[in-house]
Amino acid sequence: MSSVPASAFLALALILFCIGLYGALTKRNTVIVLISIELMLNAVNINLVTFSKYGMAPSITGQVFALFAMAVAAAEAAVGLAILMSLYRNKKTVNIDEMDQMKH
Amino acid sequence: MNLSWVLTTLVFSPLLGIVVLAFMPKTQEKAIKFVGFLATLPALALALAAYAHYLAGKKLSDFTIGHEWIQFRGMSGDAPIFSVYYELGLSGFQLLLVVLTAVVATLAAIAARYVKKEWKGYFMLFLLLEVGMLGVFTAENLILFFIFFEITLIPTFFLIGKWGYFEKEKAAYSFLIYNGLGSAVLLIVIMILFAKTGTTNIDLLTKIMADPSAPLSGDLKLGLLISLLIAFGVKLPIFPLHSWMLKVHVQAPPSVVMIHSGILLKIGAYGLIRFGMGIFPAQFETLATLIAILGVINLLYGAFLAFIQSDFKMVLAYSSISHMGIVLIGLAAMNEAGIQGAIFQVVSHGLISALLFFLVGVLYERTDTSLIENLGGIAKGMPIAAGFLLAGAMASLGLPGMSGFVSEFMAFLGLFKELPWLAAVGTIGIIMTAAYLLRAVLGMTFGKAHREFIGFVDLKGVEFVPVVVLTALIVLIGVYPSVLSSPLQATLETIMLGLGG
Amino acid sequence: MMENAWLIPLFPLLSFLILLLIGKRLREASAYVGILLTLASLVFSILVLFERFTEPTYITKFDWLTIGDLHLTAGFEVNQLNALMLFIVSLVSFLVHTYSKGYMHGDERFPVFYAYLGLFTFAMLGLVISPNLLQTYIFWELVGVGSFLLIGFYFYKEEAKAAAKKAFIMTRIGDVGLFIGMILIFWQTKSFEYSEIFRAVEAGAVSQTMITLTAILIFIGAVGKSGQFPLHTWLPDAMEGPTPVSALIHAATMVAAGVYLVAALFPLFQASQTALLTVATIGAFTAIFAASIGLVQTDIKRVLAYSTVSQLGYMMLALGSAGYVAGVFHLMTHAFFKALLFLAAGSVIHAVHTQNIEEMGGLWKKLKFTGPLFLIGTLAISGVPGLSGFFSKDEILVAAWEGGHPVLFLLALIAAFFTAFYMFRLFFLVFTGEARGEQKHVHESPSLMTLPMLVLGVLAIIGGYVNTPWFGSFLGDWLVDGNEALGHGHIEGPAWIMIAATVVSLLGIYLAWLIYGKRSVARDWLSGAGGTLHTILLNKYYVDEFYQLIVVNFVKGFSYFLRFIDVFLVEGIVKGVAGFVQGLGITGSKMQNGQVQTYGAVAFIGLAVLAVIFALTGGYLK
Amino acid sequence: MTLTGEFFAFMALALVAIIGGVLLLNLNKVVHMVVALIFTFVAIAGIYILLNAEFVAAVQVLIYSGAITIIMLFGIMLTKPYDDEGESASNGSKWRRILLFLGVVGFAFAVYVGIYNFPIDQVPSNLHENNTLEVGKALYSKYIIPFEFVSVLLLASLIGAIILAKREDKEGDSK
Repeated sequence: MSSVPASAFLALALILFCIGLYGALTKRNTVIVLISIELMLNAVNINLVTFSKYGMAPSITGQVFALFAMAVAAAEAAVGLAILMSLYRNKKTVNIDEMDQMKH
Repeated sequence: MNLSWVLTTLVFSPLLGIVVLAFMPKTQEKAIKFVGFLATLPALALALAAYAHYLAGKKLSDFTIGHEWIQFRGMSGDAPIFSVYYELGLSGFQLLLVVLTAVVATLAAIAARYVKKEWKGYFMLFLLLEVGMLGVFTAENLILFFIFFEITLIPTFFLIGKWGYFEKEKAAYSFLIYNGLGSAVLLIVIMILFAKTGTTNIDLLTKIMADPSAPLSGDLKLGLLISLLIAFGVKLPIFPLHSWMLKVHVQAPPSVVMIHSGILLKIGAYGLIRFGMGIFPAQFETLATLIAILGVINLLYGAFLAFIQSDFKMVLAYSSISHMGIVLIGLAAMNEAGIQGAIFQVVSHGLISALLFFLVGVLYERTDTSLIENLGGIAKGMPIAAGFLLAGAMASLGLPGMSGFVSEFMAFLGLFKELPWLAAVGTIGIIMTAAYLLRAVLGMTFGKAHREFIGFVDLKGVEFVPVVVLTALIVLIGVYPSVLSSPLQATLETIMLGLGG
Repeated sequence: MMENAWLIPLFPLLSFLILLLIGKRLREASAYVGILLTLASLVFSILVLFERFTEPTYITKFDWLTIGDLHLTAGFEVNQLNALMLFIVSLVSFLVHTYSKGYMHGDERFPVFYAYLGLFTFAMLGLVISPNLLQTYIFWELVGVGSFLLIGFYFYKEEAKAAAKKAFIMTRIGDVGLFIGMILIFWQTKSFEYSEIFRAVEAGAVSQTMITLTAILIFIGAVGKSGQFPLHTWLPDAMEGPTPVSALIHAATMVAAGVYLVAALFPLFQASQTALLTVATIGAFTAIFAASIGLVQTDIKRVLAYSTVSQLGYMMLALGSAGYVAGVFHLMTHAFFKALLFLAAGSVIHAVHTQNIEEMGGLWKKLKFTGPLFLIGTLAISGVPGLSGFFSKDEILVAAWEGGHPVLFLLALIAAFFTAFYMFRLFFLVFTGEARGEQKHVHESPSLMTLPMLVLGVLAIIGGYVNTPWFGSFLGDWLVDGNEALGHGHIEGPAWIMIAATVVSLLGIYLAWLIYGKRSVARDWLSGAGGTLHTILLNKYYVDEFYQLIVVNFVKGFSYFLRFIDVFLVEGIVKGVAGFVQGLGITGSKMQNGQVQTYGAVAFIGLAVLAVIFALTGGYLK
Repeated sequence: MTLTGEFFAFMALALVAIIGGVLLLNLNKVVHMVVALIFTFVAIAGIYILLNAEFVAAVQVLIYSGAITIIMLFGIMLTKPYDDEGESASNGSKWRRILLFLGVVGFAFAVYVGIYNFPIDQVPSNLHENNTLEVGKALYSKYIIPFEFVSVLLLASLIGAIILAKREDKEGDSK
């Protein structure tokens, strides 16, 4: 039994998620945006792990899913950065404001 | 004899004309115009035959037709949950409007001789419009009514937008937006009724609503009635919702305005009487004073504004607003005299405005203007046209012996019984009507001619047909109003029964 | 015969329709259509009148319009008043039809003129045989239209156009009064029938206030039609119409319709002292008001027009003083001599081609026929003993005195003095002295024009003898026969009234002779003495200007105010809504800028708003 | 809630994680931001340990604090970003920020209400016993197929990243 309630972990995850969200939607540097997204994923992982311990039926599944999420996040970071690289090579900028080629 | 085929044929007969037109070459102007005119005749003949049927003392319910049409079945698959029937029928009131529609449509087809381009498209849309109008007045259930109602919108939009005058597109869009919103509100009302009661048959709805155990609360009914008032108020139009109508009257081609002012506006009145008063009589009573006030506002507002217009079409447009005020006044009276007056006004204004707008078309055709100032003294060059114009104005301002008087008289007779003070205020409208119409008509026909009108040809040939027919009908109703009032008695009794009076 | 009285109005209607359809081809021969058909009316009217002397009132009706359980009827009624009016109207109409053949000779729209005359005559005859208020109102309006068309006959003249418009609108204002009164009385008595209304009033089924209100409203209708103050201004302007029209409509028939209406509804008016007093006061005031304006006018027709207004005021005064017989009697004699005067004036105008009396003069010798006839009319209207006007005017004065209105009596007496003065001023200026304007080719009118005048001249002399204090009051007894509500056939009054009336009118004539005949008194003696007054009179008390200033400008101003509302408020709201929607669209399309962050932000904010709403409402939207 | 060591550990770790996040938003230089984030990641690893997930914590340290952070730093260094965040922000983006901030706060509030009202019972669990073993068992038995898919995914992203980041311009080579 833990003396820290589940809601405390959930609240922490919420705060981190919100920080990540805000960063992802306001930062102009694409790298930072990517990092913010990682932060959001982390917040989600916290939730997964929290619910693997708390709740009516604790089970290892939550942790396993957190691992899967990490793997996917790693892949995402790699591909994201690769795209960033190739964009940077073409546009000489990592400013997200100028990345609107898909508009036209 | 089974007569149930009559109404379907009547409503859809103009389609035949569309089919024929579709196979005609674009360039044969005369032939197209002739076919367009011919295509309106079957409906006219059938409408008159129906009237003769009534005069012969037979029942109008002979014409009623009902067929299964659209059905939504539940999962169980036995009895349909919601079913919409194809139902057409005639009552005295509907009969009058159908005859009016057929007459005005035929005459407007004659007036369409002034159309300058793309006759083929014009007449195809025109005939489609006629289908819509006839359908609106014969539909016996709300969904069918709504479909026909929408059918009238689209052709009108194109007719205005393509064949109108300088600001035609603007007028057409403002027509479409206002009326589209109006019909959206109407659709909501219809759907609520459908969902709550499971039927859209008008008679059935009337019965259900009269039943105190109806599945609708009083507040909901009041809300629905107000929505109906808005939906049809756009069409009529009622005071703050009128500005689209001015543009349409000024910009649309004459034959479309004849239809529009003569019939399309009347759909609003028809809807208010048939649905507003028919389905929600008790709620209508609560709103009666409000409607009377709106009516008086319409009457005076239109009259005062018509007094300072410089374009005769604008004068007529505002005069339509003013005259629709009389319809509202009559309805708000909630007694036989008032309602009969309102219905009379519907028919009478249909004829009068068709006449006046046809004459405007004639004048515009010859002089390229409808400004009062530019037309001054035209009686010198075109005495017959000027004479008919004066006659039309006299009918419009309620001269006894013409249809305008009978309706105005009855509407006021009704309202004076219920709300004498409001009616007294409304009578200012009678004076103002005389003032603005005389100002405009005398400004155009009398006085010193501003320019030589010698070269202009007076009314001639086929142009006499609409003018004489309309004038004759106007005088007939004015002198012998029973032609209208006797078919109406049954309708009135039904309404009064609903009102509990 | 009386059961066929409905044919009488139909003859002129037939004339109207025939001339409308084929008048163009008939040209001046269309006059014969009109003359013959009105002659038929006249013959029928005379037959009906004589039959009515012996037979009781005839009335018939049929359903015209059904409103639920209410059955509105139409029909016709021949009572004493109606029979008399039928005779007067068809007589004057026939004479005017004949006269116009000469007067309108050569006019381009000759057939149209006769068609209009036919329409008017139809309406007027229809009016006087109506058995109910609704039908009266219908013909009442039609009469107005006939008058309107005829005033505007010279449609290319701006003055005629303005006058026609004014006549129509001014009378319409009155008509609305009648309209309201009619409807109010209908809901009180459930009927438009005169007999029903009188029965209900007598039975006390209608409250006193309601009687007074409806009577006054109906009287407003009469005020409009009969040119009583304050709705009198259209009548002098109506002189823009052809002169025979002035004789027919604006002297003998239509303007008398107001008097007829009050007379026909007399039992209703009698039920309310207030209403009667109103009628009398308005009548007396109009009598002196119009007479004073008539003193200074220079247009021959306008003088006669103001004289008409004044005489109509007399009739109203009579009716208002409960002198039913006096009013109707004066209506009849006035129809004779005023029609005569107008036709004679038309003859003068026909001869000299001007209407300005300052440009006439010395016509007595040149117009051997018209001059004496004009003099007969002038003597009759001035109330010189022995002629018709004397008797009827005397009756009115007696009625006013006996009715207990000494002030109104005095006003009427002064008006009588004015009448005598301005009529003889007119006579002296036109017929005596030297010719002042250019007068070439002055010639007497053709016999077609003088014969009708002759007939009227004879009637203007002898017409009064049907009802005199000396030879018995045949007319009065007949009029009130079988209907006590109308009062006595003859009101006895002190003898000094008759003497006073005679003296007053002779004084007026003498003064006119001094100034304009003998010229022993300078012409500007009066106008010089009361310069301001003269100007005021010349400008007709500025009533027209007042209306222009107050009413017309108010209506215009109000209209512009409404247009302001229409353009800015109503349209503004519409534009506002449209602008709002458009703005929303523009903002929305700005969001579509291709930047993922913006999309994300929008989507997220939307989500957040929903989430907050759900959090606050607990998950349910209520 | 009692004042236990666990509680203090949680508070400290949470504080570090949040401070790291806030610094991420507020620091000026991009490199500093990334470094600030390392604190967060490590703190989160600590949180995992508190939650009896030692293996996940280890992986967190390896992958996030290690691999991803390093990649990001490389990314930054390879791209030459400008550091002046937000100074050239236009009026519109300022408004957007304010709106977004309100949105985020609102969202947080709404979710917090949800968390607060959501009763989570606690049942004794044995996750802390042989945690890595248990994870391994689960992965290689029950979740074997997703596990293999993840490996495919990683391979695909590896190849994809290489192709994307590779210089494809031949002119560049010749220079």
